[in-house]
Amino acid sequence: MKLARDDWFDLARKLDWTYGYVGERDVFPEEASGAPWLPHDAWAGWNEPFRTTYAEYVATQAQKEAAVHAVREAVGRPEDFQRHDRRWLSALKLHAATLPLAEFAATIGNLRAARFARDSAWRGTALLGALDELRHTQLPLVALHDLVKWDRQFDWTHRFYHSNDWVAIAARHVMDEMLLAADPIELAVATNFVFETGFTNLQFVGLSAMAHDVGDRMFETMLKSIQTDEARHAQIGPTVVRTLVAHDRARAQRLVDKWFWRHWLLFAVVTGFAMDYLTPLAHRRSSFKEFMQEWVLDQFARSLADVGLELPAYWPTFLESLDWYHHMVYASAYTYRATVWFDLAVPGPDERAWLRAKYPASWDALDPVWERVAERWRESGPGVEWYTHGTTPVGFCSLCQLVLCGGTPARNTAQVVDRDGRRYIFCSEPCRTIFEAEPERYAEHRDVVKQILAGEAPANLLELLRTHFGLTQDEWGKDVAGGDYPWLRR
Amino acid sequence: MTDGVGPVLEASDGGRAVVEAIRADNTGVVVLDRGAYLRVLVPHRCILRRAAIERALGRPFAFPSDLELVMPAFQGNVTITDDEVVWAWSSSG
Amino acid sequence: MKPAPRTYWHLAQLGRRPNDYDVGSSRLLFYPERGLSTGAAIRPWLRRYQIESPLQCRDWDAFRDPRETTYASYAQLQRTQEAFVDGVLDAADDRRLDPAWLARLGSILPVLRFPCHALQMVASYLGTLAPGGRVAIACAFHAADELRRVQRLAYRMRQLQHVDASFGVAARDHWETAPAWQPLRELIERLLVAYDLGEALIALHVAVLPRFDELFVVELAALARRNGDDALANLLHSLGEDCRWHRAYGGALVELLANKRPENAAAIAAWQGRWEPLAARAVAAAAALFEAAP
Amino acid sequence: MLVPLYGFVAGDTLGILVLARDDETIASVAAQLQRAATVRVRPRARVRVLARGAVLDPAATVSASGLTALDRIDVVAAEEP
Repeated sequence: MKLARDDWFDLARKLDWTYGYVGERDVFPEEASGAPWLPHDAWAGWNEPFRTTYAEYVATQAQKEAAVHAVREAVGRPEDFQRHDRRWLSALKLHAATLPLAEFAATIGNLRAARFARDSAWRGTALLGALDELRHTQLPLVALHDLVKWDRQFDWTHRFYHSNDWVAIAARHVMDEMLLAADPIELAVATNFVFETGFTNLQFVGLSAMAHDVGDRMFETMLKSIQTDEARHAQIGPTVVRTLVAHDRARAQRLVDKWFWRHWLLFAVVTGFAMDYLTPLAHRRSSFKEFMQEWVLDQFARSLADVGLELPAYWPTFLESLDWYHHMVYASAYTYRATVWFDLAVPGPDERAWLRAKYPASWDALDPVWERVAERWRESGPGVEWYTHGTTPVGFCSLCQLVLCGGTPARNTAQVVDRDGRRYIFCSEPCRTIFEAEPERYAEHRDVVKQILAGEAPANLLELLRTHFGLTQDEWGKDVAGGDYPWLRR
Repeated sequence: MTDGVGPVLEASDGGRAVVEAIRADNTGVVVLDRGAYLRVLVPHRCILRRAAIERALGRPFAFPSDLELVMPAFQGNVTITDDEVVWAWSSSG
Repeated sequence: MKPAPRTYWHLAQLGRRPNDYDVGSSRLLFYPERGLSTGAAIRPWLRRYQIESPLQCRDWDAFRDPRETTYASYAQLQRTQEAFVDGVLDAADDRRLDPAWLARLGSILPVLRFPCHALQMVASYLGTLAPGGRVAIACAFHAADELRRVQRLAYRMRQLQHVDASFGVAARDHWETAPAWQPLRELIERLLVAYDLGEALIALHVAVLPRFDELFVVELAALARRNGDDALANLLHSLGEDCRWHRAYGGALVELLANKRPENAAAIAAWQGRWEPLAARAVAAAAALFEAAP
Repeated sequence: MLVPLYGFVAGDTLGILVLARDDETIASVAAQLQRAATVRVRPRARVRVLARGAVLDPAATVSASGLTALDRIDVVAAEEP
């Protein structure tokens, strides 16, 4: 007799028992299971709304894999990628490097939850999450592998997290804390609640919509398929947050505040660059800010209210930074492009007009930087990369490890702080607040500047990116057009 | 729509059939066409019945697996049984 | 300029064209060699149970899953297995089963969900603690196989409840109090808190699984067959395929580690000496449940 | 002795690191910073240097101005407040 899922599934979901030979705290120690430590009774009502059996899981996932495989067979050869605009390929390289090994760190984090989460149903859901994240590791690694021989920058798809590139240092700083070191409670807040219901939608659904418009079917299919997994296992989030709010509301709020800000900075770089600068203008449907409005402001803010939490105290700062932050970082990165593994582009007059229309509050203050960059290219002529490239090392935030791009060109919000005989610099007030809430987590980390001052990394920029960041000349980022833009010739 | 809930669907035949089924059983349905995806928003509560989507598609449709294949995201808290999917907020916002 | 590479940086030394398993499973972890960028409550845990485990290996990625399981191949393989099991279970006519068999099976099958869930937890633990990505991947699939086992036991349990409403309703109580289960429960609870990487690995793969699976998969299947319960026998046969792979990858891993350092072999022997008698005693006690069976 | 300073040039998009000599004048440090930012910000003829909210004397040396390692200094247009 065939059974409906609702008829039998509870018999497989609820399998905690009362331990007789060891203590509950021995099986679920706080350092591995998370704070606050509560007896199982507090978690016994844990309920995953998006229920999937193992049989359904493997059937659905095999179908998804087959669908992606079919698209890969049709349009996944190197020559199919070569047809794309070089800017779009840069967006692909940025995504490809930052995601796959981070997804594997998520496998590790979810496996910890599959062992130490406090209810059996939660552990089972986390386990399927761990498998999902493995899929998101292997899919891009395999799909992009053959591109390495055509374009060495694609080697960073795997190498990025093994490198000392400054972006990798910043990315590891987030991913280590969020995934490799997190207990199941913090993992559920940071990834399932904040990351997967807000920001990954932005990257995976928003960017897949752009891939659709660009005509990159391979990337579109891969991103969308990955996000269908996230939509399922993200449902761990709200149910954990509700229990956390009921027992330790302040901790719930602090975790949400921390992770929202940390993710915002990361996605401003990864998604912000792709949407507002690396997607060819003709294929842009919405700006990064508009996607943020749809996916993060509307959707996430409502989810927060639903679990009984407040918007973070820094919300006005965040709203303001929507007009500035990723633009500040992009202009900075453009003029330090040899320190990264993908190419960058100067926005031309049409793009700047589009950016002005999309960002009326900030663009007039940002535009002079691009005027200056264009002026330098005109002076040197095409091909002279170093004439529009910085030569001095830059500062990095002691929390987010990203460049000091907070605030506006007129008023950078970086602040130097002395504590316990050491000096730190923060790009923004939220980064400082997060650091000061848990200094024991962050105080030991040495950013690139500290490594340079300690003599562990060279102060000479060219030497730094060669020997420390591990970039070779044929890999490091260049201007996508070598400075040879039609609008520059006049 | 400040209190809107509902799925985000890929713009495929499957996704469009889900939209049709939601339109059949809900009022005030708004569908935003974003090219690669369709965002469905219904005020407060959105229901999707298996029977309705099977009518729209003309073939069996299993929850949640067949839905998962065409749904990269959604807004609201979801509850899934063998026969229906409901998106809703647990509090008024 | 150097000649164009043909593969990712870390696979250049492979000496052959990498397959999907090579590409998708190699050097996926970056933290064991660098340490974590931030402090966290888990740091001392990792130090004690992973970094300072008596079991050491310089290159955990030297491990190779004999089945070369990738996500794609796993989903495809298990989809086929699950479709087979669906066919077997959905076709079962359980009203024909002997009530005496149902009464006996009711004290075994529903209870098994608890230790199998614990095995899922232990495999997950080894996955999160393993210092090599390939080992972590094998453990993740292993844990998922145990989830499969739990769910199929639950499914079968519910099917039999439709014939006999009392089937297994006291399973948790049995697990916590029935004398025949207590040595196994003690073993499983102690296994859950065996946190040292090497100890957990050896206890699970060398001491517990071979004995546990022999009794609750192979022997239970034979017993089911003798009692006309072909559905259960065929289900267990399919679950036995998973167990055979667990033995294969676990064996390959233990062999690799034993051969890497003489100290490893000694540590492995010590853990074997501790866990094998416990496991043997636990499984022998549970086997009494079988002897009374028709 | 070298004194590393975080420098911010008005109109620029990021903070940069300059290695100033302790006997170097503030005017010279400002020039160094403007050169470092020149790909993004056109150098100004007349600037003021601020640290901890105060205007520094361009003729004073780094050490006489009380600057220590990893202080923040800002280079702004002279006519700005």
